[in-house]
Amino acid sequence: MTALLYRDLMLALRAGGGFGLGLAFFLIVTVLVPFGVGPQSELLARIAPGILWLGALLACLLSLDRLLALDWEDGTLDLLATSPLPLEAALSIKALAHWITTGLPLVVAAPLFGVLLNLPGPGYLWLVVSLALGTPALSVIGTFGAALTVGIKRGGLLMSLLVLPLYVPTLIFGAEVARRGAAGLETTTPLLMLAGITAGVIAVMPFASAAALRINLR
Amino acid sequence: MTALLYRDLMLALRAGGGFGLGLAFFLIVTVLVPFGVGPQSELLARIAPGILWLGALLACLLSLDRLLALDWEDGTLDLLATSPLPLEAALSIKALAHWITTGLPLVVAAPLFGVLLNLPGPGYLWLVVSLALGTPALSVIGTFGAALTVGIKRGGLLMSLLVLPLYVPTLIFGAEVARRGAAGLETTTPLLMLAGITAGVIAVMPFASAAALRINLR
Amino acid sequence: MSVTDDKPAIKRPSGFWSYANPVKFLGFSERILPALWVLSAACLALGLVWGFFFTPDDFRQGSTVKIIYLHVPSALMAINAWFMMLVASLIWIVRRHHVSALAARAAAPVGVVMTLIALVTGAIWGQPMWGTWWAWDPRLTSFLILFLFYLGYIALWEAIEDPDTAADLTAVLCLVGTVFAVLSRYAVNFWNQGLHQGASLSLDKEENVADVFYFPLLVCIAGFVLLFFALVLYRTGTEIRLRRTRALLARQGRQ
Amino acid sequence: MTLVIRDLCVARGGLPVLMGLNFQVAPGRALVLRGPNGSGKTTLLRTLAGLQPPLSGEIGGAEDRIAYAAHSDGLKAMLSVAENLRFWASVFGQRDIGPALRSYALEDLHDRLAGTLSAGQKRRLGLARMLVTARPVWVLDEPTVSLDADAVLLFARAVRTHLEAGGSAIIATHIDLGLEAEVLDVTPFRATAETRAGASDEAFL
Amino acid sequence: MTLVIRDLCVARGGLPVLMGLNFQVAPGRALVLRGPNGSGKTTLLRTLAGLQPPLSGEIGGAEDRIAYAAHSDGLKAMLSVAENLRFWASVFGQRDIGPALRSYALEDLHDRLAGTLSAGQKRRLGLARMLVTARPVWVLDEPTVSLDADAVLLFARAVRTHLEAGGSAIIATHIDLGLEAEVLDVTPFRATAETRAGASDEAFL
Amino acid sequence: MPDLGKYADAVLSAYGASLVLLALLVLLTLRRGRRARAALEAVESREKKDG
Ligand code: HEM
Ligand SMILES: Nc1ncnc2c1ncn2[C@@H]1O[C@H](COP(=O)(O)OP(=O)(O)OP(=O)(O)O)[C@@H](O)[C@H]1O
Ligand SMILES: Nc1ncnc2c1ncn2[C@@H]1O[C@H](COP(=O)(O)OP(=O)(O)OP(=O)(O)O)[C@@H](O)[C@H]1O
Ligand SMILES: [Mg+2]
Ligand SMILES: [Mg+2]
Repeated sequence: MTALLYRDLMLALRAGGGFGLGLAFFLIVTVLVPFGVGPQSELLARIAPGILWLGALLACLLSLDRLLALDWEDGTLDLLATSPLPLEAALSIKALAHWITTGLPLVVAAPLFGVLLNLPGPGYLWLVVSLALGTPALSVIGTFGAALTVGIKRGGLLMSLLVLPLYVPTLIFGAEVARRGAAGLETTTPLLMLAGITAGVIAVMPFASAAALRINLR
Repeated sequence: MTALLYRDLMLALRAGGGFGLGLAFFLIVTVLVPFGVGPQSELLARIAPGILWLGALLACLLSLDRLLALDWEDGTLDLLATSPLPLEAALSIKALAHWITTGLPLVVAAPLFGVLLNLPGPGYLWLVVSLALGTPALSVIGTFGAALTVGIKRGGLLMSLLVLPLYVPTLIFGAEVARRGAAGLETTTPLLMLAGITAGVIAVMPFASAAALRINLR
Repeated sequence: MSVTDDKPAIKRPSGFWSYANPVKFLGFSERILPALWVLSAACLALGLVWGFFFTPDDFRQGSTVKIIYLHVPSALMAINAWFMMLVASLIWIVRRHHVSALAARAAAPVGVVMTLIALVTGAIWGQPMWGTWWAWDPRLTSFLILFLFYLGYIALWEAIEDPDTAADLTAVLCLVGTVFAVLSRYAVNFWNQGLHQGASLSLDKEENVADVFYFPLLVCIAGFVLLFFALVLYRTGTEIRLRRTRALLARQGRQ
Repeated sequence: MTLVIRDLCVARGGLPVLMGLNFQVAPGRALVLRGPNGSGKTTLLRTLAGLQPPLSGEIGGAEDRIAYAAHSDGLKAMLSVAENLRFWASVFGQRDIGPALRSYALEDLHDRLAGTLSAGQKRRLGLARMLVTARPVWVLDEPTVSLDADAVLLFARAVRTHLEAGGSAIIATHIDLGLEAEVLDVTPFRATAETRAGASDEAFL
Repeated sequence: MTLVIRDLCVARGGLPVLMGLNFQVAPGRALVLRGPNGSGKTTLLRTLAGLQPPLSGEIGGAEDRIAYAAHSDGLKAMLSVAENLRFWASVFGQRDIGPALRSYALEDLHDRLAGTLSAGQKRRLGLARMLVTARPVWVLDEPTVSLDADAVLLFARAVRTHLEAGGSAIIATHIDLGLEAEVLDVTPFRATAETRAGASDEAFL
Repeated sequence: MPDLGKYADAVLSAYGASLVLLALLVLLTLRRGRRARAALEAVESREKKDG
């Protein structure tokens, strides 16, 4: 178990991917938004929490296709499936590794990017909290999408299509927390919902992912 | 030449990728934005041109990694490089195929998505014009990014990182045209700049891409 | 279609499940389809003509109320098509009847078109009523999300080469998707309060539409339901034939 | 424990490819599978390894006892030779990778990234992986592809050691390995067009 | 036109691997490269095909005359056998794929998607590609991997026909192909640690 | 033709769009069905011929 986690983190560090890149993509999206919508600061402040959540979500999404596809291509998944490790556990660990390499850096760096978009003062805390609670769900749901599309050559775009609607509830509640937080409103309800979704998804999704992967390996 | 174009289009049609998916991704991004920033329609109308351009750009970006990486992995690029077809021509054709499968559908569908974001009336024409002029540049620049990163296993995220800054000028002028158009202002200057960028990029980029690819094949 | 049925039969179920056999299913659908086509065309024509020509205008909405005859049935069918796919997927997962998986596949495009009709008529209706083509109302938004689920489901079917793998994976997607669609519905409700009217077909009297509108609407709904079944039966037959063609070609290639 | 295959029928792409297979592989014995291209060896091996369900028939004594090596080696280009091996060792609950490195003469390449190995060196590493699984039944699909004569000898020696230690092996190959093993030619078991065995396409035939 | 290699030195990973190579391949002749794993055959072939520059030395008569087949076949899983071949034919300005299909007994698989072929069938398709290039010099890297005995014969016959028509071939392999060809063992040409030949790492040695 | 008043555009375009969509769906379904039938018949006749 820890061997798999260690290997995945190692690969993320080495293989010109991993840690930095999700973050960099996040940065670039946040930087491009003002080019797209124009530089008025009050407008940017209003859309900042939403855009930051969206950027985090897209950064997660973009790194998903290296989650399983590489292991599929070089035959590692076949070998893992015949190993003593249950596939559910292997996939949970892979999701965890994905979160550590993508979600966690986003959580840590989000306040910095908030500055770029004139995020209002009280928003920072809530942005971090909501991302910390929400990004694990993104990784786990993403693992399911990756398991569904792993057999398809370069299924990246298809996976996005499958995964994005599944991201909707997480995004809604996450962005709602950040938005209400930035506006100084009550955040308990959406926060609880967000936590609920994350907990539920972590508990149940690995089984769906493993089922999909088994079908694909057949 | 036409054989390559035909094959690429064929593969895009068959391999569960291609045509529909770039579009679907574009749709999803536009759908997710209101979840992020909230449902107020006047706010959405203000950011609509920028978001639509960003969505188109991201849809292009996401489909880039299937542009060369697949051909690299199965050895097609090695074989193409030893074939009578000059690499510059091959890459231009691949960029064209990418535009036909991704850019063109985006241009056609953009007005529909404009409706979702309450794009103001005069904005539609200018959105389409700017996208039609700008997306070819996105494909050609993207081909360069793909050629640079083709040797790197699952370089998708790295490629985004390299390509996005190169997209900035196109995005600035493109979104400016759409934004001014939507606000009923004069659009000639940014439009000319956009056209100039596209023309220049189409003329020069394939050589850079071919050079990068040759180095990667070595 | 001539199927070599003389081979020593493996255990063939009888009763309802016997229709899970492609041959029997094709025979059955061949017999029932003409009647279905005619009935659905008749209901649709009757309902739409009645609704369009012979109902009065609403005192508030004017003539736009006529859109209801398309809008509501298609919205209903959009949801029910997904529900049917869910049931078919479950049957496939549990009992592994190929017809069931193919029926789910056949229903999806019909469901998308229904969703599209609901969206388009709703958008057109929204323009005079709410002054906008589109508003991020929960009902409309959740329909848009449903549309996305349909797209993903169809794209997954198309993308996978092996038919059984595709059936399995799409079935898993359908189950997971249903859960998330319901979740999204609640999330969207929480996120934005709506403009859209509540369920007026429900039995609680307060909100119910007047009878003049109600009866042609019922006929239209019946027409849409019948059309849906006709289309799904026909398309399932098509899928079966395509699959048989594939199987025969594969067998010939093997020799 | 003997691996017992009874009346096995395996399918690929919705059609049965091999049927009526009956054989046993006792501890200490090796079985070499032969058959022309496309006869179904890979399909059979994948079924034995539990990656796909058999159409019918029984596989006894395979549960959690099989180590499988496919056409591709499951190596990570960005990890070194030792790291690759160590990963697989710990997945299978083992620790020591020394013997595996030694039996395929990989000590010198120990620190080299797997991506920079030549085709044959990669293959050697892939085979060394079997030694760190500590599983008794090896299922190998064309193991000697790309190997030079010396490396084939190394491989034969590794298999022999494995058999002597009470393991067994099933090997699909087109060339002669120099092993004293039973040979099973799968050709007579190829499914014909008329075969009806419950494959998924069959409902449509 | 004879392919003339003079004083060639090739490098991989920043270090020279083979040096001092001198040989010629005349039309109608084949050259078989041998050498242990990792000796540099693949590197040499890639250099001949023009995919990487030589460190030093000359390659004469290769310009636009070489058709190269690597370890991987450049096949698209989602295109049929015929579509794959037809694509490569038209890239090389040819039209007729019939003879290529026939010489590797692929007619029956004509309409099958390449992704569903077995390992050996894929390889046959990859080799058939050489026949639609209409190029005189074939450069083949372990062409018979995964092929069964019959297919190896098909391959040998295809090479013989090619040679009789005035073509030539350079083939790296570990097994015996049954071709009457010169053999070049690259082992004596392996670069030693002391070799200084202008490789990119050398400035730091 | 009933008098649709100021909303004629909306009502007519809603009916038009819906009917076009439905017609397209039915036509494409039928076309695909006929093609599948033809393809199957071709393959089956080949099957018979070959034995
Ligand atoms: C794109 C926009 C729209 C969508 C996706 C949409 C969707 C739906 C849905 C899903 C239903 C539910 C049917 C049911 O549960 O019984 C429905 C019913 C209905 N809609 Fe819409 N709608 C849209 C726009 C509109 C507009 C603009 C109006 C009019 C102002 C409207 C009026 C109605 C009415 C009167 C019903 C029947 C009430 C009922 O039976 O529930 N809709 N619509
Ligand atoms: N999706 C598919 N549809 C139809 N036939 C298929 C499909 N996939 C594989 N086959 C066929 O199944 C047969 C068995 O393939 P398999 O890979 O098991 O053969 P093999 O004995 O390993 O051959 P090789 O020696 O070439 O590796 C082949 O004839 C192959 O063409
Ligand atoms: N990036 C690299 N850094 C250092 N050495 C490398 C690198 N890439 C390859 N090599 C070494 O270069 C040598 C030549 O490899 P090459 O693939 O040409 O051998 P080969 O003769 O084709 O072997 P095989 O028979 O196994 O295919 C090998 O020893 C290999 O380990
Ligand atoms: Mg095989
Ligand atoms: Mg080699």
